[in-house]
Amino acid sequence: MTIMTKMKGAATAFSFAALMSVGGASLASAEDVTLTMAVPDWPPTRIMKKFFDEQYKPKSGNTVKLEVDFIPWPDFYTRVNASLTSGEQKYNFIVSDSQWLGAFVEGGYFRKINDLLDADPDFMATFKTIHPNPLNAYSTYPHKTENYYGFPQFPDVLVNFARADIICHDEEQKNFQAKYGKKLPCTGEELDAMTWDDFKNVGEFFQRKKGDMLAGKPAEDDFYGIAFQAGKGYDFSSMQINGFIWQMGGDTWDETKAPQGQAEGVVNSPAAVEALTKYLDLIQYMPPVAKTGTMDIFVSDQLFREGKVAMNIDWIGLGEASLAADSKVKDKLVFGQMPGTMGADGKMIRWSNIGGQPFVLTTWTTESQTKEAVDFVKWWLSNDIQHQFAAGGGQSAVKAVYEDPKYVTYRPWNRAWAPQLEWQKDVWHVPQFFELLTQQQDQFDLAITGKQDAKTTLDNIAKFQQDKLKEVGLIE
Amino acid sequence: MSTIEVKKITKKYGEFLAVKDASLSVKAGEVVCLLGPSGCGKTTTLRMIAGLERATEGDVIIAGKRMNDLPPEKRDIAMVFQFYALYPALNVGQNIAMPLHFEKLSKEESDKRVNKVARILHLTEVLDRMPGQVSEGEKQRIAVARAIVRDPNCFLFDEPLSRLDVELRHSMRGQIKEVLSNLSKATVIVTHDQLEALTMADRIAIMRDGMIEQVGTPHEVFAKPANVFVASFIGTPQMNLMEADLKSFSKGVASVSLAGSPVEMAADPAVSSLRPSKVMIGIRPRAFTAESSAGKSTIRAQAELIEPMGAETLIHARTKSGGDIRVVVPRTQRIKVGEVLHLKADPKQTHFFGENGRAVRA
Amino acid sequence: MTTTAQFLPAPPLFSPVAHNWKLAILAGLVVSAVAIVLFPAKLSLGVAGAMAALIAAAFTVNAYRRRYYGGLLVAPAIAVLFVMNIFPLLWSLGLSFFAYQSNNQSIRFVGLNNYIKVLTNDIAAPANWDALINTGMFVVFTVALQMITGFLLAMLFAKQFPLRKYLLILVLTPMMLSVVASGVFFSYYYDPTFGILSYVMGEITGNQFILMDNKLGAVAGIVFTDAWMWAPFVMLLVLAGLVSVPKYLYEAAAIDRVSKPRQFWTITFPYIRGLLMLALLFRTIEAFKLYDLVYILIRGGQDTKTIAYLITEIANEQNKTSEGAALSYVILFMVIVLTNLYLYLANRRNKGA
Amino acid sequence: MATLAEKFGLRKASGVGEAGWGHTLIVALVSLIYFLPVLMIIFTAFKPSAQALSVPPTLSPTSLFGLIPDQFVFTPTLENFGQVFNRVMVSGSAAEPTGFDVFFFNSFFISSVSVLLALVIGTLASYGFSRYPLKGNDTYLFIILTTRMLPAIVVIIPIILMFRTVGLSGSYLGIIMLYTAFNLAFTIWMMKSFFDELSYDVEDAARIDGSSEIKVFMKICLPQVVAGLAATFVFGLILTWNEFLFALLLTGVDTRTVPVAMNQAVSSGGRGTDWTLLASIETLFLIPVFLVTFFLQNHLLRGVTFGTVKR
Repeated sequence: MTIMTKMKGAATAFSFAALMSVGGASLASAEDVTLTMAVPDWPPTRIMKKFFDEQYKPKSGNTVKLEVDFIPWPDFYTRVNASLTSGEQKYNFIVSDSQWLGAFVEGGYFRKINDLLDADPDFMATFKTIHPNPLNAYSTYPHKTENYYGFPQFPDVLVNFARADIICHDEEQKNFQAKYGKKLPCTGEELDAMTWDDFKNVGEFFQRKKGDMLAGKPAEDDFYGIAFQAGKGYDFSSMQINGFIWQMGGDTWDETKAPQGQAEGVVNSPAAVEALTKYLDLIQYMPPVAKTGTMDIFVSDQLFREGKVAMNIDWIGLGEASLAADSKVKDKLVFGQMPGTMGADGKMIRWSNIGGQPFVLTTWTTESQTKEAVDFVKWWLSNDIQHQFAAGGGQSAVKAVYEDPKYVTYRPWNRAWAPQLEWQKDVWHVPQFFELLTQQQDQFDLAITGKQDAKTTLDNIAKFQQDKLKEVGLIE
Repeated sequence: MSTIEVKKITKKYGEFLAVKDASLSVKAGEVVCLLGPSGCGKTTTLRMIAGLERATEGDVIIAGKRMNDLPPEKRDIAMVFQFYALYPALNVGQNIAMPLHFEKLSKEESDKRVNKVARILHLTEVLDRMPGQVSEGEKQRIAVARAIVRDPNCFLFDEPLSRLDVELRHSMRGQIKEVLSNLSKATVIVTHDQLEALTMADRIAIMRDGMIEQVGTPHEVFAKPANVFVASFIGTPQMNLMEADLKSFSKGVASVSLAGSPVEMAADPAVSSLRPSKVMIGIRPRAFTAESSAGKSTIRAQAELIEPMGAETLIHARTKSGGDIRVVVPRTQRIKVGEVLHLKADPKQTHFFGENGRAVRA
Repeated sequence: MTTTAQFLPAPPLFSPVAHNWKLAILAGLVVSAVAIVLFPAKLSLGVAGAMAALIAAAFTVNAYRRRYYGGLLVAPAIAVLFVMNIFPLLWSLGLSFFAYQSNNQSIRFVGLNNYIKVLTNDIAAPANWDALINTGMFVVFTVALQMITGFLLAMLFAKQFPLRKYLLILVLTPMMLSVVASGVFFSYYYDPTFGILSYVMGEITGNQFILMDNKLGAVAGIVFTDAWMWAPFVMLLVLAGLVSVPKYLYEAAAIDRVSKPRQFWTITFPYIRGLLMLALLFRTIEAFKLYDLVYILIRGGQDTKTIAYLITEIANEQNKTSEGAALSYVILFMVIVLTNLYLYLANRRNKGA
Repeated sequence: MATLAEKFGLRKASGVGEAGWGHTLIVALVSLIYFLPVLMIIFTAFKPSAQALSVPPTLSPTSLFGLIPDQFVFTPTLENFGQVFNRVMVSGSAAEPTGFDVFFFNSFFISSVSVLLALVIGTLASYGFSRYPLKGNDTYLFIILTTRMLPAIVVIIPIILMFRTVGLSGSYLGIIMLYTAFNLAFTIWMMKSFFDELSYDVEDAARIDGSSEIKVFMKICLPQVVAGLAATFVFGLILTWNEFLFALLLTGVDTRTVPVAMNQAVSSGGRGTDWTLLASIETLFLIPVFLVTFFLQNHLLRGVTFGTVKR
């Protein structure tokens, strides 16, 4: 019975290996350092890898290899989460969503970098050139404390993608003026000046059936004025709704005020209810797929690229696709900031939820790996590389880079970047992030698909957050 | 009237000719056996009568009606299959009652009929069992019971006894014959076992390579085989068929050169039409008598192998020309291996076949 | 059944001879269990591995000494299954009695608390019960639709006809697709703006058609896709049953003038009953695990979350490992009850026949 | 009278259980409708990406001599298949290899080896279960079935941990062993029913003639279940071929399989679904398993028949 013998052998080897190998098989020599990195598979990470391979010269003189595991976006969290929590200890660097920080820092997987910053003034200086909003979102845990973890990989904000050929058409301009007594926004500056009410007007105005006149021609298909994320998946409505709530004077549960800050009374404050109502009111002007609760950032982007929508609020990260060869709108675009809310003082309030991802070091990264990693990060955040990154389609949160006049010339949406950075906020970096998010997304979905009103929705969310956070001691 | 008439039916599978121009008629109350070696087309013929196969050409007439285009269920026939085709999910009683559903009988009437045939075929005890739980013989009787439970135009049997052991076969032959004789229906039985055919049939149709070679009563096919094939197929031990040169024929006596010896033997007058030529002479092993000395009409042969068969003894002997000859003699006649025999054939049981293989008779 | 001579008698349970596999299993389980409770994960895994080796060795020695071919033949499979499936299952079963989050190293024994929590807690339980009802609904609808469709397709292919082989492979193809591809493409077919369904409906009604803006539509969309993919599996099994019916039974039935419906129930059905049961068994087990399509098509919206969906949310996204395990074992218990019921019914029928 | 059917060498329709071209026509219609969603995936693989989402949906690569209105016709291209293996990952750069050649090889290697391994181990085991029943045989069998009843996500953490401890993480051996176990339950249940169907008489006769147990198994039993082996192989292959979760979590960069890598096309290049890319990957990925099924189709039918009449 050869199979039996083999099994026996395997079993023996199994137990032997199990008893003998405790941890670190990955002892790297001083000359050869490999940094293993888990990243989502998309251009910003591909560029990073490309730059590294083509340009990176380690100062230490060691041979440094960056081994990048490109994981498809849809499964990125599942893969990373399983790898981290199972104790696989496979990756030295991980691209993480800002909100995952709490869960993985508390689990002991993400390495705090304060000691590295303190030990290296150069590194600290580089670090401090990052705009405080992204820095807080991507690097601090607990939020807005001086405990640092991550570096921006691809910072991101929401902007307004618009169809110049439609909104600048004379006929449409004339009719809009006649109907609303206001000019239909056409240039980037005019888009910047839009409020949500203007946005709603655009939505109402551009509701065209197949065959109706659209920009001087009969529409080939049903056409809609506006789109933004309103999907149940991941965070594809919270990220938009948070902006509405903050702009209109409401608030989400504020982790920086824990444990005194409450959820109940805050999350479902009248201002928040009003904001959500306003958000829900816009759904009716969006393409019909919104009614199924699957209008995520990719679906709205796809509708926009296929020429079904006049304006779409989406992440800059999806911008490249709208310029790609197969985009039906590639040569008809104008970009502006996401609409805001006019404050009582006549100044625009533009709060928005930050997007993008930091990358972090893991706790099992060895001394020599860490040294090389710091050098690598310093190189990555250097002005030159950040400029190249931006020129290749990335974004930079490094002040000197995005304030450079060249910056806005890299991509048409970059004009919205600097002003928007000032208005970025983030939610919940607490370990309970996923529980809070799932419940909130479920509730928002019920509202978006017309199953319940804004008040009930926020009441349910507030109650759940209050209970949950009380249970774990984040609310007293 | 319960009759079957088959007129020149032919069955082709693509290029392959399974049955060719077969004709047969079965009268009411008559049992006809289709007999032949495997692959001779007898089952195909039966299946064409049943409607399970469509005749490529020719007509099938049952009870005076042309039925070529009717499916089996419209032909009002009963059939017993080689593997019995008992419905495995039904018990014995339900199996037998199956054909009665069509007649929409009341439950009592149906039960009455089932019980009646069960009694006839000694199945009363096993009515509640499943087909998997009864013996081969019982299965066979169930299949018959299912056929006779109603009153069809005719009965068809496909190798009904082939799965039974010798003893059961013997008793079933009798039972089936008895049952059939009380029903007076046209019946066709397909078999490859000549004993079965000889005992059960009123007439036998012998088939080979898709053609019917001879139709006749058991006596006719045995005593007057129409050709070499029938002669060799019917009868055990097999008839001796020997090539011979017909020298001359006069006054009912033929002079032939047979197995290396010149022999004179009495022959049918029709043999005169043959001469002089090569012929085939057929003599059944039991038609020989061993004479004490050589004569004009004896064949010389040397005994090579002795097979005692009980009442008789079968002797394989070698002729002068090297041919093999089978002879059956009574037990009392002791013959030793190596002994020279002088065999004289009974002229009444000597068959002459022409070069075309057909029997030559007046 | 040929019995093989056994040269040695079976040892008593506690006799410490090398071929006493029962003792080895017992000792292995006890030691592993103790190790899992007492030691950290890595070490307990090592102990369990060693125990597995011990059991394997005992099995082999036992089989050789006593010419016990059954054990010898089964051992490799059992070993692989034990290491790769049963051991992890027992591990997660163990975890379901602890308070444990995979992203948090603390672990605490809580007995049945997780089970009580997932079934009665006022935050978690309503969602769980809701998902349980949804799962039941999907099991009934998808399995029923698969069985019916698969059955009808099989009836079509039961006969011999020209080109049968080529047409059959077309119908079998859906089950060869990856769930991701078919799910994503069905979301395209159902899409109100781009999809073919909406286009066809639009040509009739003049409006874009939104299939999944209500629960009925969402469920229909999911059930249709799942049934489309897996009806061929049922078809293949049923077809196998249909072609295995001896032809002479139908011939006998034709001659006995048995009506078509009666032919079906008395001849055909008994032959495909076992296969239908097998198809039902495997499809039911799979239907209880329905997750991918619910996620891809509607992200669990329109009240379509299933238990498998919740388990993924709880155990994967939220890392509440032990709660997820507890919920899984509730499901496992239900599946076991249901499949045993199937098998019991199947066996009873078979014995009756 | 040679009909068309006879010309094609097909048997003329007659009797029970056979049907003619009329039946073919009906079945062809049903089959094509059933196949349509697959066909549309395959067609999408041939569409230029700008036409992938056109409204109305394009349904045909040709207008069939003007039979199909132009709005439903797309311009077929083979470009997408090239994109599967080489494409531009970073805008402005040259096309680079995507690694799909490796992913295809991995899928092929891992699936076939693990299914074959499961077939060997499972066949031995099922023969044991069938011929030398253990005490509590049915219980063992049911426990084996139970391993298929839980969502995979539940057992994943212990498995990852175990793999890391023994260093199987990301290796071929690890995922192959796991898939072997994954296939065993089904293999054992299928193969046992095949062995149960065999008549014991022949085996006993062989034993009386002095054959060893190994010879009985190899020379008497195995040849009789060839069809069953083929059927089990095909079913196992279809299930393993498309397995996703274990592959996602337990394969590394070098051992990743196509179903995992396929999600590149669901969210790729900073956009949502790349329809033509996804369709081309799926189309290419379908071919091997389609061909295997097609060539083993007769076995599949016969095998299943033979094995499962009796449970």
